[in-house]
Amino acid sequence: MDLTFSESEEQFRSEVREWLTVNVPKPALPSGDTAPGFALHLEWERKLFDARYSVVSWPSDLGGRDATLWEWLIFEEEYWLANAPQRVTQNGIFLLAPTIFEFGTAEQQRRLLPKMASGEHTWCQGWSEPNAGSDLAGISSRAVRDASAGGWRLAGQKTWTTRGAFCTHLFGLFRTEPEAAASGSRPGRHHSMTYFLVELDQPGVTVRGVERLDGDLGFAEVFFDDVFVPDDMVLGGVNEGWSVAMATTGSERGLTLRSPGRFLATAQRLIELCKERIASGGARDQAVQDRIVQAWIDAEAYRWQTFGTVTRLVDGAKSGAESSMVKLFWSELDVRLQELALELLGPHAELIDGDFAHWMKAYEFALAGPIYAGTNEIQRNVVAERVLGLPRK
Amino acid sequence: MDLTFSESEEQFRSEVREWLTVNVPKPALPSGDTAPGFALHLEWERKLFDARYSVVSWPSDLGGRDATLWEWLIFEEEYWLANAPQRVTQNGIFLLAPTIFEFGTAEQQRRLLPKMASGEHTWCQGWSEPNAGSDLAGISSRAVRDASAGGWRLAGQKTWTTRGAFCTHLFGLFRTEPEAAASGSRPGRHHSMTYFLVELDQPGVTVRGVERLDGDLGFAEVFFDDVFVPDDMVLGGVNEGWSVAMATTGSERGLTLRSPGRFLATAQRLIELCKERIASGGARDQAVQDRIVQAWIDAEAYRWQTFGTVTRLVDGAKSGAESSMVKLFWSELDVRLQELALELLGPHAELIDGDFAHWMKAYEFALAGPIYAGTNEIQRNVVAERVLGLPRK
Amino acid sequence: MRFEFSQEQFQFRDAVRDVLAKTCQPGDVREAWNNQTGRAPSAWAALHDMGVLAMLAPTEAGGLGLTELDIVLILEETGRCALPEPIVETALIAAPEGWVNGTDSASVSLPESPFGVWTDTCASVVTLTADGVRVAPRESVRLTQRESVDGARRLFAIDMGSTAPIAPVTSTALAFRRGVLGTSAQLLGLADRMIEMTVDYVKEREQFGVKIGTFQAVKHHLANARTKLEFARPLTYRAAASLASRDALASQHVSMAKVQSSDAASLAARVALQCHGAIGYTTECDLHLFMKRSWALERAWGAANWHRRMIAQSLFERL
Amino acid sequence: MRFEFSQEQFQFRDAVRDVLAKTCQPGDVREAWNNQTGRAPSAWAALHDMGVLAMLAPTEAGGLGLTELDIVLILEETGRCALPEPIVETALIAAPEGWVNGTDSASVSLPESPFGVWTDTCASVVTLTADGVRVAPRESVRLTQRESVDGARRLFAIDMGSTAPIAPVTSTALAFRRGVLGTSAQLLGLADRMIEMTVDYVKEREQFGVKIGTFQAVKHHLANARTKLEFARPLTYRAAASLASRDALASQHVSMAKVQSSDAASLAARVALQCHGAIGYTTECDLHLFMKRSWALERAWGAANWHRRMIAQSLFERL
Repeated sequence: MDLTFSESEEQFRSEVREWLTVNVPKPALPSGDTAPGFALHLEWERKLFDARYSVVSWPSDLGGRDATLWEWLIFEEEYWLANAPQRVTQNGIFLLAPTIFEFGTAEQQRRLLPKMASGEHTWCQGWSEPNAGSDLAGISSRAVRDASAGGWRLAGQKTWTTRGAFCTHLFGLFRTEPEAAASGSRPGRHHSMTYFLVELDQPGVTVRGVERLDGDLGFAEVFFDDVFVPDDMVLGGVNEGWSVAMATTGSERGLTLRSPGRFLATAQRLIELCKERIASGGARDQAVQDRIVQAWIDAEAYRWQTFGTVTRLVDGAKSGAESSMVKLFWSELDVRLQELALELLGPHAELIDGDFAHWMKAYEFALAGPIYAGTNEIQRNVVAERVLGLPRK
Repeated sequence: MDLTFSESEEQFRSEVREWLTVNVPKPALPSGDTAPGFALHLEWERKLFDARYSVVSWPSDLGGRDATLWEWLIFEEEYWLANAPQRVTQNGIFLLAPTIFEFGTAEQQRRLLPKMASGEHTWCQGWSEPNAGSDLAGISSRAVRDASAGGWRLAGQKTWTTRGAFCTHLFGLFRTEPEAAASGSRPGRHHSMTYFLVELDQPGVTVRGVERLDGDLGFAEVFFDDVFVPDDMVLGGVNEGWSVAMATTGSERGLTLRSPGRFLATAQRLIELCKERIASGGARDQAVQDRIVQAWIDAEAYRWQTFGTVTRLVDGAKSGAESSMVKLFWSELDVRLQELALELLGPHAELIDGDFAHWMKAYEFALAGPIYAGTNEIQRNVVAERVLGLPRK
Repeated sequence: MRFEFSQEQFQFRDAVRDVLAKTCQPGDVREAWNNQTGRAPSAWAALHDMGVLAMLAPTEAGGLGLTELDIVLILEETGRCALPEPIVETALIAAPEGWVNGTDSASVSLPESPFGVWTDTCASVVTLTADGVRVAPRESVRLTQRESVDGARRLFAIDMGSTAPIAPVTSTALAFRRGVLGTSAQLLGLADRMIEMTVDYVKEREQFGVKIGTFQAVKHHLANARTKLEFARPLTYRAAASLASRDALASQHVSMAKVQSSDAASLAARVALQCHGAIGYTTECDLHLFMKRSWALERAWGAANWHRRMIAQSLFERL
Repeated sequence: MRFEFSQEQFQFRDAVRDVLAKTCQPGDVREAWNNQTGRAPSAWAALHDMGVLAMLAPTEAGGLGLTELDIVLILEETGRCALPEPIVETALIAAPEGWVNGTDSASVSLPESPFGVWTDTCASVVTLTADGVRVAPRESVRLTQRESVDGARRLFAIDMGSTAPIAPVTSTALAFRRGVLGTSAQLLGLADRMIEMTVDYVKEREQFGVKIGTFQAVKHHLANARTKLEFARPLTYRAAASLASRDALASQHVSMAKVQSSDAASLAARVALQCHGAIGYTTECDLHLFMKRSWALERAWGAANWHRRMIAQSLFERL
């Protein structure tokens, strides 16, 4: 066991910190889930890319720095501590990219990844449908082979597509053998889908923004009416979409989506908020302080649990169903952190203007955590069945 | 709405309080779940009976005072505030007696109830079996008709029988049409049982005490080997045991088993414990104080929720599935109350000798609350299905 | 002892519920998010016509001379429909004291709830401070608008200028208790509505080939929320009775009511959102109208923590 | 950065686990409830033979000269089997300082943990106080027995008489941190064992015609307990490393470890009992041996609340 970072890692941390200190926009950018905010965030993404900070862990020829997992964690810690902008590119770089690295051809990687790194292509996720949320295998959007054109024709509807109203591309699952699903047999449901990469700016695609809880158009419904996708935009094999997608949902729950740095930074800010409230005449509240301490301990626990996971990944282990525990933990921690801030703010918590407005917005954002990427109820089933070995039925 | 007690009710409260002040044993009796303790508790029960306080709500010709439900609640509040002994007769007077009042013949009432009131007969409950706990309909102990002897012959085993090692009688369910159950059909499972009242001191009955969590022989396994029960000890109709028993489990969860007075008194004592700890040099802990306040509010909430229920019962309403919410609430409140005491005691919490020993014992006792009388998981199902109307399957 | 409302009280409650079901539908609340006032004028007019606004005003002033106990169920109904109107401030606080009458409305602010709501369209502005109650016509007061997460709640910081107190500290105390009571009652209605909406939803929504209401996890979430509400209601009703009878412990009783109803609404909102899933996370779903009102009211007039601390003072500090 | 134990550390842990699986079975713990010492002598002898007791003692004193990081997994194992022996006090506190050696054992008391355990059969008695460490042979000390809910924990109030401190306050601090660390590690083992026992049970127990482990409520209880444990372990291992490297923040790190492992064991115990139902509520079921040890250790060496308050002081009080 060695709990120190190497000299080069510390060097990397210093460089990142210095760059962020100079470059992080002040005041903070407006929400990236509005059209003008999204545009400002893309400028920021371009700036990150130009400094080779947009995808540090990728190979340098694809826009990254070949950073190790440790360096990636360090980058994330510094990024969130610096209060840098949310990543509007995150569904591409954190969810799709690992899948392309695993299942994409070399040609696809060269064609798609650099533009993702630079923000020229922005990717949204096309998983859920109106009748297939937690039950992802219940999707009915379909793709029909068009051999003469060398591709597929998509039809159907995706929903709750994060930033779908602003992104250039969508990745998602479509049924390629509808009759297998109609038969209702479980294997049929899972083995008749294909993973497609779809350009959104083309005939047949209709995108309708949907207001999220916080009033931003953070969601979209995406309708497909005879939309063409060429063969080279199929990721993994035809009819193998389910296993390809499962690799992505693994990332979503696991390491990449919500790194510990995010919660460590929030816990820090919560401690500062508490001190400020006291300094400006508020009563010291031992009970709230104790709960803030607990949230801070939990953020530290998440950090060290991740360090253990990364050590094992570096040793060559695969991540498994444990990632469901990680998702349960950070999503509930996030809600607790934001709730504590609202508690400190008392009657000022409801304000969405002024100095404290970001806390309510962050609370609304945090409330999505226990729902998306597989509800926490589903995650608990996974932990019980796959980590503890309890019987399914 | 009228939130005052009448003059005669206040008069009753004063009389009860006065009598308890003079008569409650000091120091407190030892646990009633040991043989010598049980004997001392029976003396106390006799004293209550002689003063006509053992079953205040019963008709006076059966040993009671014809007390109203309001007077009964007042009695309970005073009883627990006075720190009077646990009622070792409770399973008889609170669980069986309401069933006898509802389903028993006039002859059975006259024959059985006065001896229950005086403590001459003490009753334990024979519901659970090794393979039928939460799933009460899964019992397999059986009764076979012996027409020539004018009764039934019992065989099988009951378990987790509270105070079974000390009681004179058992009430319980036995299968009277075993083939209906074996067929496995759900109606069959529920409609082939009969409710029997069994004298334990007779050939064929074997009682084995089982240590509870706190080390007392509070449970028993009761084995029946060709045990005779005469016809006049069948309660309700033959094969109608399930609906008769459901009336009893209703009482168990509802009004009678755990009256609010018990938790109000515990909350009071918790506040006093907290003050004592501070007075004897302990630090004031706002966080723990807040949680004690919450527990006290919850006890008050239970009191007023009960007042509402009693008002409606007096108006002629029947108690329904709401009783499952009551059981959920008091059983979890009880655990919280005792946990808070242990938290105040810190490293002294583990002691089972000395001044604080009763708190650990009470904690162990409270831990049974979410398990018995239908686990809280089952109660939540009941609330969801019968109060909220969610679908069973 | 009789802890239940009278038939008349229930009947009036039902009549108000019927009227609000027509005049304050979710569409009307959405309308309040977008119109210039944040309010629902036809609901307000209907409440006035039914005499609700004047229920607590003395009969000599043309009121009905009724008590907190008579109005508490009505206020619960205004929570159930997320009524975007200053009903608590008007019917429970200002009208009984004669600070407003007719269809006029009042806005109230105080240290624990520093922003007035709908102040710009109220006739009277009331502030509760440690040295007494100040009342002023809206025109004489300087308002600074603030924005609430609940788009129907038009918030204003209030500058009363040099207005002197018109009522003593005892009036501050009574007004405060009434405000806490009314807010508690609204939170009960909100909690009940969110549970009801969610029950309806999980009975219809299917995933994995079954209604999601058949999953034990969903059942248990909702059972917990319903149980919490079951043990919040009685303390609010009891607090209403204590205020009506000017019970010496009324202050403690309203604090208990606010603690319990805030926590019940908070849990109901969490459970409702979680059981609705992503659908509840959009503003197209009505849930958010009720959830955001809850978030605001849980913390208005003293959050649960604040009231627990008040009770702790009486239970612990005076050793 | 490498946050994982070495192969050697895992192998030694496995070897100790195997030995304890033979010498400290539930039957041995039950035996300790009933024998005259509360202890499990063959397990103790085995641990001595394996060198565990001397792991942290300096090599010049015949020890192995290892660190807290080398022993923390071993201590977790002693929790897993509810070992009724003063292993934390002996191997982690007294042996490294030379206050005991060989198979001799030590008993330790301090303000946050005022009773010694198994003191009457220990060679040395240690007290940690604000002015330093006192050490005395058992014979010179007056003991008053107290009774613990955990029948294997023979508790004693200790009167050291006029013994003077033999080691300075810095030693008190180190001994305290080691005691907290060791107790945290034992709590992890206890939590793990209770979850494991319960998983085994719910896979076998049938009600309503199915294994109760198929019920979502049971699954979710156990998933919550397992998740809590997952995020307790790393903080204990990190605290061990901090002690081993004499990190300046080691005190905070051991406090974090104790908070998290106490809460994890507390939840595991509640969940285990609830999922066992009435069967777990009898002393015939082994669960109670582990549950009662947890109840004691959660509050020994500073309960979670106490340690949270310590951390709060460093995070908040120094504004």
